[in-house]
Amino acid sequence: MNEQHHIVSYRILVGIWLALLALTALTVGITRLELGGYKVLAALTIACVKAWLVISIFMHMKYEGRLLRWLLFLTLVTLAIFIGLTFFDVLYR
Amino acid sequence: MSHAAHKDYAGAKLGMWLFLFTELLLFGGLFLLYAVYFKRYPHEFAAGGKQLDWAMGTANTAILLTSSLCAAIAVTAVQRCELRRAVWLIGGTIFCAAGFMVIKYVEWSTKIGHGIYPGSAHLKEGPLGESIFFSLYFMTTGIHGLHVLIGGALLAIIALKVRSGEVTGENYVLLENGALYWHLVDLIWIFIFPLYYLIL
Amino acid sequence: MTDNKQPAGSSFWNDTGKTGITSWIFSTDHKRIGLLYFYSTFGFFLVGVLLGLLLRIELMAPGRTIMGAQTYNALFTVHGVVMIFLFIIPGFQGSFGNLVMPIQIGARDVSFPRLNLFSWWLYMGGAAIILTSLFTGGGPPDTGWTFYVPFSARTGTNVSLAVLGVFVVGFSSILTGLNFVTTIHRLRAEGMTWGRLPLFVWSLYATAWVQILATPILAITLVLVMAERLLGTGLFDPSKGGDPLMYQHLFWIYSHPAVYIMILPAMGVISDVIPVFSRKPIFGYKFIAFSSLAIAAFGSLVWGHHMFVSGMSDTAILVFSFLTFIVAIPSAIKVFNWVSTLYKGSISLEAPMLFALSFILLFSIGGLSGLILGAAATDVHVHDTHFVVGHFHYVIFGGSGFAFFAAMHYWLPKFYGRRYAEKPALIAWALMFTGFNIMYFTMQVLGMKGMPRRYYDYLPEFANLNLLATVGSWILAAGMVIMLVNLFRGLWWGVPFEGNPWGGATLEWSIPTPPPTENFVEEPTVTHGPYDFKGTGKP
Amino acid sequence: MNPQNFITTAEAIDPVFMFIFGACLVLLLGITVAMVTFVLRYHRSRAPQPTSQADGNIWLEIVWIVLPTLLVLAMFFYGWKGYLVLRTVPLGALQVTATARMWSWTFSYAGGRTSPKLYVPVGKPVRVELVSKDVIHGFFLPAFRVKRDVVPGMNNYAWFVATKPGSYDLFCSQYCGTGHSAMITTVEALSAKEFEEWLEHGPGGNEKAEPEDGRKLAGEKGCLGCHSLDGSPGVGPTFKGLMGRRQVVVTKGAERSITVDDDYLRRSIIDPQADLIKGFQPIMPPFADLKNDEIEELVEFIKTVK
Ligand code: HEA
Ligand code: HEA
Ligand code: HEC
Ligand code: CUA
Ligand SMILES: [Cu+2]
Repeated sequence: MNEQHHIVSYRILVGIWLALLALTALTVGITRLELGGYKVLAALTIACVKAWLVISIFMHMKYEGRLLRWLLFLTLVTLAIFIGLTFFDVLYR
Repeated sequence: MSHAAHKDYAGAKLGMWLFLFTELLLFGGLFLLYAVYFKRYPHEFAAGGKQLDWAMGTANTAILLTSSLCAAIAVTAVQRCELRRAVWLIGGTIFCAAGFMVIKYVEWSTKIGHGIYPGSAHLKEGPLGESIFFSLYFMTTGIHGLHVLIGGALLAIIALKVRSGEVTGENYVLLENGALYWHLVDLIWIFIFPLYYLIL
Repeated sequence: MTDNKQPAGSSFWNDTGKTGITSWIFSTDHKRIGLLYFYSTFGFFLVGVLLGLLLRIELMAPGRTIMGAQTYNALFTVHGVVMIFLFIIPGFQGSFGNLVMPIQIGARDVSFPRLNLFSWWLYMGGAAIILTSLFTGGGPPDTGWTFYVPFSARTGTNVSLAVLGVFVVGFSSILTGLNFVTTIHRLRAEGMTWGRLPLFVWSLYATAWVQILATPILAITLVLVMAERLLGTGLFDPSKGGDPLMYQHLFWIYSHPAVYIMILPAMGVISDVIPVFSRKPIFGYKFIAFSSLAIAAFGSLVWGHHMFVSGMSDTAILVFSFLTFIVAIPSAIKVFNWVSTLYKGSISLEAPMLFALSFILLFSIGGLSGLILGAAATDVHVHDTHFVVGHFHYVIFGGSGFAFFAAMHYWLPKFYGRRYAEKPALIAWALMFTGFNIMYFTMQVLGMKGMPRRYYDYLPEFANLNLLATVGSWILAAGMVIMLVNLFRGLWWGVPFEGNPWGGATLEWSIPTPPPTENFVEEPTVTHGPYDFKGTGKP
Repeated sequence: MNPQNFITTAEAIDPVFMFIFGACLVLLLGITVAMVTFVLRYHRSRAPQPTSQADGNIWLEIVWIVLPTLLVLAMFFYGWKGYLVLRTVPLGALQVTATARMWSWTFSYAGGRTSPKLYVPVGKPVRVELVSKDVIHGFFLPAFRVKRDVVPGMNNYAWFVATKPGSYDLFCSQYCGTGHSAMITTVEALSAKEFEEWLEHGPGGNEKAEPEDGRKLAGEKGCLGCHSLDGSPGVGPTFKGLMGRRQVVVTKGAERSITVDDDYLRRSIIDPQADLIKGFQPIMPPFADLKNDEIEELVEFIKTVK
């Protein structure tokens, strides 16, 4: 099929790495503060951003076709549904 | 559509991604349990999390991120036909993996030394939620650790193949898939780290 | 599997010059792997069926008939585990999926032939572990195929090993699934658009997605059960803060979608067989194809209907009951379209068609009884009774099982180049159909009257019906023995089967019988749909 | 039929059964008739060639998607409505606690009375709290269409009302091990007066078993499900002549020979996995929740079986 592969430059990779380290530091910092429940939210949001960076650049998802992106989306939706429907039990028991 | 199965580059990558999806769901089951029990025992989970060493956790996060970087650069290097550099970079990844496992080992053994392990007498006396927290912690990090070992072994094999010329600038899907697997291991840790070490 | 029994001429049986046993068990040819899967899964089917027969004999009369309580418990556990994990889940994908799917899409093989072989080995490894668990440690597991905690965490029988075996088999199922998805995406021949895929391929595609997305949850659940037993993690143990219902959630998150792993390929077979024997294009191709995907998707949302009386929250029961009814719709679409395909066709009642038509009836009975189970009020009464046992034998055995038999009569001659005799096949079918209904319909009545399942002994008031059900099982058994003897005698020594006797329009009928290793001499270009019978068929 | 101002569980559930069965029957008949007609009418002997090549009809598809959807939604709705009745206990219900263990039931009443059978007054709703001592059991009353799992660590309940005096089956519906099928007892519905009498001092077992009545205890706790008293083989070794017998047991994987004495009996009851009798499967559940005097009673009783 499409045989031209995108090559990600070293500069971008290192840049992403630095960003990931910075985000890690940020998570640690934020969770040292007393934020109560928001801490969970903040920590998970940052984790999602980090995950997104890894997937799109390190794992080249940004340069893949639509199919893979859709399938990844499908997987995540499936997992979310599994967790979500279980919570209909857990929350209302 | 290509008919030659062994040269189907996109097919090989699709297969790998599908496999990664199954891994995501495998850990998804553990995260599901985490969510449920966190909802039930928020305070015990917070107390449990405080007993984990966040400095070690942070160090391990940094190490894994670095290993991921090495793996990603190795792919670029191979694409640019810089094979020797790629081998070195994979070596770097494996080195980081070893570092990760050493820190993990230290963490686990101190915990076990303190009498904290699934089914231990110490946990039986404590609150229920704490025992659940640590059981989940050991199961999750244990299975994750297993993945680190498998990923490391996989990458070692691939490094040998790069050296022997089986993986080249034209035919590097093996390395790319190995790196994908490694990134997944990193990805899982990105969530394990805040959930177990940092939350509350 | 000796080649000299095959018709002269070269085919995948002999055209590579390799015919020894190692050329089979290390072969990466999808047809050989398919036959390996067929013989291994079908072998386990026979084991399971014998156990089922023993169960029925024990239930023939109240009290101890031929075995004690513990033996009975072990037997139905092993019966369930063997049937579900070693026969019906790997069976369709592994045997007929492997045999015909690559040919139907015009491919030389699957995307990852070596992985395919590895899946079979994993399957055999898992099966070996499960078999080992029967004879070592504390003896065969006695938990039921559902392995519910806390019982499975405390029983002294060899649950850990059995669970490990199921884990390995599950891994094999995942690999098959991802192999098939990749194959169907990547290896379709020129002109084989999504709209021209045979419906069997569509159903395999949907099934493969269920395997990929649901099986990992089973894997982690089984690991946790092992940890519970070996390490005392207590994640499902209330005395350690765990929640036994979470086990049930995780188990059914996999195991409900798994029932669609069992039925979807069966529906695919039916969708392929019915048009061929009616000589008429399938009615509502798009709707049938789409409903396979819909079943796979909605089927992942309804697992809670196995837990209506467990103490799950009422809100969850509301949601799961609702979703359960939604998932019945795509099945209804399929049934209506199949029946409409018959209208104004030219129907020939050969063995594959008879099995396919009886599939529709038996699956409808089973599926409609599923509606009783899906409604919260009625499920409470019949949950964990023989009504449920009747329900799932109707859908699994009457559905998937009969479709498996249809596939055996339809496709195996293609791969052997010889065929069975028609008349004994019809007699066998009639006996099986009769015995089947006598046995399982009676079991549903028993359930309505309140006889709980997994009971080795029962009150005298259930005695007559149980005896009737047991007699039904013998009629079924008689039919099955005739069917198997006739089929396999035919495959090895029967009259030659060449060309396209059924008049199928899918690609597997366009290549020599039995197919050569390479499948296609040159890469095919597909110009018409899978049910376009014009220009094909018998004179 | 029922004078009270609530509907009974059976009255709530049965119409749902009728409705769904009825609808299913119609559908099944329709499909069968259509299939058989088509097969006969268009059999190749009568229709050598297909007379149509139709491959779909969007209107038909819409009809048979929409109509079944409406139908199943109705089923869902009735099913849910009926289920709500099972969950709403009428006011003034009698409280009983059902304790399930492998493999017996014990019912305890507010006054402290316990019984292996569930005695209830006719016409009065009964709310049963479900408590499990070990694994998951199921509380199943087919006559009242009531079922609820008995899950350790969870507070499940069920309610029902007996409208006629009589004896009704009570099953354990959730698989719980060897004695699962023996874990059955009955609901005894008595008239209000008889019930009061029974609650005070009627037949049918009393809370504090008579000291020498270890046999009854052995029955209640389910021992006799596995151990016979007359030497006949069972799931576990017979109690007959057990005391003083020389026995080969497996302790932590090593075989050794012991003589059965009081201590050994006690240990065997509390922690049966500690010494396993050769030739038997390690399936006896630990009875660690027995009270001390109950254990003594059982031991005394086993000694008397000669
Ligand atoms: C091949 C396997 C298979 C299939 C296909 C199904 C299909 C369905 N099943 Fe079944 N089920 C099992 C295998 C299967 N099941 C097993 C193994 C168990 C027991 C597990 C255990 O506990 O051991 C079980 C248990 C089970 C339960 C739990 C019972 C209990 O324990 O209390 C429920 C409850 O909702 C249920 C519902 C359904 C429904 C609604 C469908 C639907 O998908 C059915 C859809 C089909 C139809 C509806 C019929 C065809 C359509 C028509 C004839 C047209 C007209 C229809 C309408 C107008 C709707 N099943
Ligand atoms: C694919 C799935 C499948 C199939 C095909 C069957 C087939 C049969 N099952 Fe199945 N059964 C299950 C899956 C299946 N079962 C599952 C999942 C359970 C739940 C287990 C649990 O509770 O955990 C169960 C439980 C179950 C029970 C309930 C046990 C209980 O709750 O107490 C009973 C009881 O009657 C039973 C009976 C039978 C019988 C008589 C057959 C028969 O169909 C058998 C009839 C056929 C024959 C008898 C054929 C004889 C032919 C031969 C022997 C061939 C030999 C000849 C040659 C080699 C040439 N099964
Ligand atoms: C599952 C059925 C089962 C039940 C119920 C059961 N047991 Fe047992 N019992 C066994 C088995 C099997 C053995 C032998 C293996 C072992 O020691 O665990 C055994 C062993 C024993 C022994 C040792 C016997 C010997 O030969 O040395 C004693 C004493 C005993 N049980 C007492 C009891 C008492 C008292 C109860 C009821 C409170 C009871 N059992 C309930 C199955 C059961
Ligand atoms: Cu208690 Cu089944
Ligand atoms: Cu289900």
